[in-house]
Amino acid sequence: MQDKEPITRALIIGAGIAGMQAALDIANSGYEVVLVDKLPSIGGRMAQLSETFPTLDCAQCILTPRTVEVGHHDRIKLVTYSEVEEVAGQVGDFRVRIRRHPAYVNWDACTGCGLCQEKCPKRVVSDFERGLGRRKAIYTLSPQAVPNRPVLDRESCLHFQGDRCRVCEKVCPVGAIDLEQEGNTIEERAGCIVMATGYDLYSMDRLGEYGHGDLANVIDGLAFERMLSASGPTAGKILRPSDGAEPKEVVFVQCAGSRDPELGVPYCSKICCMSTAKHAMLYKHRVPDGQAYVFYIDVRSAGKHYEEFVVRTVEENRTIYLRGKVSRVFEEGDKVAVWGVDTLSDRQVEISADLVVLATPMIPGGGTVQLAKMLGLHADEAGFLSEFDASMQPVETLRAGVFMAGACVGPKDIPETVAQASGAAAKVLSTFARWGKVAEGEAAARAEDL
Amino acid sequence: METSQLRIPYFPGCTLNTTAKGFDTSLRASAQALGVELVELPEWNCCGATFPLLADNILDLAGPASVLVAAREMGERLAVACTTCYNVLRRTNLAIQTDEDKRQKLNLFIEAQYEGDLQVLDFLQVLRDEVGFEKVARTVKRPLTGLKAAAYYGCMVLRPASEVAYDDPENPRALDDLLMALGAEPIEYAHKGECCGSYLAVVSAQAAAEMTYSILSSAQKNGAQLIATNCPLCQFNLDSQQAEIGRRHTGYQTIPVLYFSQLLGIALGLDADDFDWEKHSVDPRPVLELVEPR
Amino acid sequence: MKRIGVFLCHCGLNIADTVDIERVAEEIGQYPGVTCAVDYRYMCSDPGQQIIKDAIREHGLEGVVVAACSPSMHEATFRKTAASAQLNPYQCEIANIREQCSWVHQETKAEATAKAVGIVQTVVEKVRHNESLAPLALPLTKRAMVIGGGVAGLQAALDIADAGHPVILVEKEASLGGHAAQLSGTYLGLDTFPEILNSMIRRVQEHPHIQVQTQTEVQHAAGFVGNFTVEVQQHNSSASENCLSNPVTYTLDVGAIVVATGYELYAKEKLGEYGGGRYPNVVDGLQFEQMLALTGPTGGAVRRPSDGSVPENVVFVQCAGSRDPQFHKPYCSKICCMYVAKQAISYKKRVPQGQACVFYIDIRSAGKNHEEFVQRAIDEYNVLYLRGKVSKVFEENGKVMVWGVDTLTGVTVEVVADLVVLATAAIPSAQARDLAQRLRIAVDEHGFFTEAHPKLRPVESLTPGIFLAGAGQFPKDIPETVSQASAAAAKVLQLFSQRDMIQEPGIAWVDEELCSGCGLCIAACPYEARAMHQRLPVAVVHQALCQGCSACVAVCPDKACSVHNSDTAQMLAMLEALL
Amino acid sequence: MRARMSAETLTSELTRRIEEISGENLLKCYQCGMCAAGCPAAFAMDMLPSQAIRFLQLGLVEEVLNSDTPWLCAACQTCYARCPKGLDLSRIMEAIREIVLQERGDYIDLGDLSPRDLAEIPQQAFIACFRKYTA
Repeated sequence: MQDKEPITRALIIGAGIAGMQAALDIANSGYEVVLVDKLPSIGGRMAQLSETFPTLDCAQCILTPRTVEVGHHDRIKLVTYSEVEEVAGQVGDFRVRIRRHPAYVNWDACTGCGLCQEKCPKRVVSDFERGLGRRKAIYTLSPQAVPNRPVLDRESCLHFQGDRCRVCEKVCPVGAIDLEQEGNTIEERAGCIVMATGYDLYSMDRLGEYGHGDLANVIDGLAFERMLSASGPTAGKILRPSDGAEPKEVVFVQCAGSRDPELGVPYCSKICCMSTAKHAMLYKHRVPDGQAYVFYIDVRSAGKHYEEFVVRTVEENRTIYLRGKVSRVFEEGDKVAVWGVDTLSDRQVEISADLVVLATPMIPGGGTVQLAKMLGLHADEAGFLSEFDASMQPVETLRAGVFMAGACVGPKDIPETVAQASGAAAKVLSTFARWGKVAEGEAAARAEDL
Repeated sequence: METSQLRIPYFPGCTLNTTAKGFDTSLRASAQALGVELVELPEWNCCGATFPLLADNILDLAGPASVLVAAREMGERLAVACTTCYNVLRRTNLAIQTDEDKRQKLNLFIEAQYEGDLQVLDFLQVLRDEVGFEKVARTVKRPLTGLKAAAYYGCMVLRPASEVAYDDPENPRALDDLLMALGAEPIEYAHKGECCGSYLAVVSAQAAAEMTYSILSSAQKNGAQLIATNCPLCQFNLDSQQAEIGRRHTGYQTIPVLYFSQLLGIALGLDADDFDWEKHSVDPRPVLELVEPR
Repeated sequence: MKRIGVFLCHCGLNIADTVDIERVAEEIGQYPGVTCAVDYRYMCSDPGQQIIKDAIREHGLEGVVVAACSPSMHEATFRKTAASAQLNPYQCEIANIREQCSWVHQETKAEATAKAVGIVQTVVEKVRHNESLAPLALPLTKRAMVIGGGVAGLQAALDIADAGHPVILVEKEASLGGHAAQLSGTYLGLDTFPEILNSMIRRVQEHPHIQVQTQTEVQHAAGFVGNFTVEVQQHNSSASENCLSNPVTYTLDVGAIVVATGYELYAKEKLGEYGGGRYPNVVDGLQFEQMLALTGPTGGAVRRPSDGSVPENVVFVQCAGSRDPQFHKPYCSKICCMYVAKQAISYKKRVPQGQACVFYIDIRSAGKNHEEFVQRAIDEYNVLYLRGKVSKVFEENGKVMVWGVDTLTGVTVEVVADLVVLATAAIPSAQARDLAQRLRIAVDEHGFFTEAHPKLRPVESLTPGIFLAGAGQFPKDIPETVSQASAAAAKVLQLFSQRDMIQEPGIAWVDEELCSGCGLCIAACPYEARAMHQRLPVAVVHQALCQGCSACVAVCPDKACSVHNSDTAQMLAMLEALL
Repeated sequence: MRARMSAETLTSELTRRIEEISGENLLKCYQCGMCAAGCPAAFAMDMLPSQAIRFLQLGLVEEVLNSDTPWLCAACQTCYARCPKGLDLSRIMEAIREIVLQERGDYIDLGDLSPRDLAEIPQQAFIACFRKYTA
């Protein structure tokens, strides 16, 4: 090891549930953590979810305590709206250059009162709402955002597009709007790094047989989550994007890209079977006279209480599961025609649907591959990070001091992600402990917090 | 002859009264020899031959319910020889016990106050649990030594297990154990509980022939010289389909199919002349002659 | 009068959809002592908490009631909020108007609103009587016990020990490795696994911080997080190899426990339609695994148990007892799809001319590289997958007959096999239920350990200081088990990072003036937290053990027992507010 | 021809009635096929028992009403004895027969039987046929 004392401080890339869990486990053990996320606020994909299988706990309700705890933690430094640009050094002393995107808001001055968002005249389609809702040009991802600080989207802002506006600047009671702000680069030092960059969904554009993502009433699973969410764009109501009507026939298409080597996605995305079952169940809760269909190849409900959950979706909510892949989805009048098959009855099936939900594949979160390159990590063809040993060292990378957790390693559900994140934290903790820095003093200080 | 120790009401059913007389006579004679007095219900009607499966079909329970009511008047137990009757009566009884709606409607319909507090027993069950196979073995006068017999149970005493089974439904033993008690050698084969086709024989001879063939040939492959059964319909199917099987499968060798009670009677040294041997398509007597004479 | 602020949370629509929050705010604002009553959409959010902090300062609040979700969710959050505004955190209480009101009265909104008012009033009364408390600092034993020496236990022990804390690893068998030691390999590392496992076992055995106790079982556990006393029994210790010595019983003090007792296979004897254990050539997954293992009795050669011949036709029957709510286990055993695929490939490698058939309902190859692995079994090794459940297995003429179906062609299938492998359900290990009782942790209806939260607290039991790892919680594969074991270790490390054990102060105390020393409380206490004073004829409370359950309060004939911030006068005031 | 599926076709009066009189939730079946695998009469059927359930699940009732499968079910209950979901197929088959008998009249004419059959076949088989195959 180097001649200097190694640094007992961890840097975590990605502040979804994996990154947050790892951060909390490390910070609660007395060490400092830098938590980086490219979005303005933490919470990751889980913040977009409505309710979670198999208990139907509201995602927001169980997530908020975590985001709040992370946001308030004395030993966690949040660096959001930022991306890792360069990593130098090695285990014990990584030097990480992080680029902070300009928010055009002085976050130290801002109180999060929300007035700028309220008054901003420019509405744009929201990525967070998966295109189903709108946000302002200056925005937070959600009312519960941590940190509760807005960012201004330069591409949409009237001021930056040459118009006169500056409404935000005028209404801000504390003068926190800084339209001259520039991004900056900071350097953080850390002894260990945890990769927790999560997942994205495969783009519907590449699914020609399902309409290239051009059909208004064909949406992906995360969009349906937003629709189901009480804090989503429809306040939890199920409405067709095209005309706002309540859909009575909804078709869920599983493996919409997954298990398809021809598309470059030979793997199973693991969570879709359960999230689709949940979608069908929640749809029936919201639209009791509606009919849900699920096309599938194999139902993969292998977790604790998962099989039982799918059974409920079928038996109680009378969702029709059709074993077969959908061949084609196209518009027909104001309906969406779905051509599939049921390989159990050997029948071609045609459904005239009001809404189609595609369970598109999970792919590694944006930036995972570049970060892997930067850190010298291995990734598989799909871009998921490779384990030191797939069986026995699932959170260790090939590089000393760099650990990983969650969906950037491969598709996984929340409990698995949380366990893996704590697992990665354990590796960080024992690494730090080996360096002989028992952070007892700091831990004692924490005891006095309460 | 032993004095009667066990007196039990008895329901023979239609088939034992007609085409399966040999079952009835051999069973009554054997029972008597074992000290069991079977008291036939003074008046009885048909059990209905099938247990009605539809939720709204209460009417068809009236027949078996009347039998149960008549039996209850004679005591707390009823021995049944025909396994179909056993199945129907036992399930009807259970339905009356557990389904209050059915109980009320039926009682109204047949003008009774019956609560289902009767034990419906298959005669083989009485032999096993009340008489005991050990006693049977002790009473045997002409052991069936050397006889390789395949026990065949059919469906009616095995399924649905939660309602009718008094044995392991996937690996029943009672009949095998009885055969052993009689000195015969019960052979193992996997099809002792497979369906023989039941009443399909009437509507689809082909189906019934193939179904019986798979049972018979499996027993034969495992060395059986005869089949012993406790069900009159199975006996008929297994026995009478063999002509058709012979036509469909060249080289097929026939095998006699007997009621277990016929073997029991012989082993107990009873006069088997009125066991109705003429009814059998495949005459069992040549095989029975292999048994050492008395 | 104490100045109390009430903060009402909408919880999005969770509460506000059913309870008329504004109405509650209005009514509660009139209640004696309530200085302010404010509502907000998400009180737990940053701006929500800011509202509370601001109000504490602005109104000089001496007590805070947050009407929101269950206290198990956010009590800690809001107490911290109060503390950050210099209010004693124990002056902050939660009124649960979600789980106990809005969620259960969705159909009757007016009544729900009235009930919410009642609940909040009650808690206002509680806060009015609350004392300011400080958390207790108790000793902390920085030594962990890991129960179970399989992969999960080994990994957890290593992670804790690597961080410098002593670990006692308790295993009931004579050797370490658990079921993993029976495996020929894993699907992700076909043949390398046994060596990796062996080196892991060696590391554990040689680790300076790990004390391995084999042939040892937990008898009893007392105490609480940070301070457990565990009684263990060791059979036939190695010191007395040749004579059957009496088991030795002794106690160990540990601060945390990791339960890693693993799984077993459902007995094939219970599957009558598959022969119920009567046929030698019908084996279960672990028996076949032993056959494939180079270290197994056949040295890795696949042989029929009946006659030692090489089976040319092997049929694997999946869901043998799983996904069967009618007769066996309703759940999916999760690991079978993959180990069957692995066994089929391993079989084909050893017997290239042989045919392997797999009967399945759904192929569940959802983990990383799993789908690809199964496809390889099909494409490269010509394993025949038939979608259907086998109805009957029996032996005839020295063959094993398998009656199945392929639901995709609609054809019933009879396979004349030499060997049948039943992928029987995975169930918790036999001692799990007993152990759970001894440790006072919960199990579900199948005997799997219950985690504190199925999503976010997957490795914690509901009992503080006791953590879960591996298949005892639910069937899981090795990578998941290893992750979970490390996660359990992280929780232990987190606990041990403290100098002292911080205990909530809401515990019992004894008024020595009133106590007659009758000892009823000692018998009533479920946590063994009561004892007689060494000299005086009065009862005392072990602070570390007391959970504030109030059992002692209920039995005390002298009214000498009380629980801090939950005393009798307080309860009466709360009841009065409600009536 | 593609089977057009909609909420309407899935909840036909016939499927509802089959579920009601059989007392079985058709959607409980997850199509493992164990019933078909063990059915002793399956070889003679034009549609496996599991497929019959599948058609009913999908509202394709006519397929089943025109099939000989329900008529070849002897209610031996081998399927029910092993069905992991506890579905009693013999009840469903009986419900189908009941509907067909009501719509189309008797399935067999017992009068067609030969005197030899009448003399030999056990009573119980006649009665059973009368119950199962006539309206």
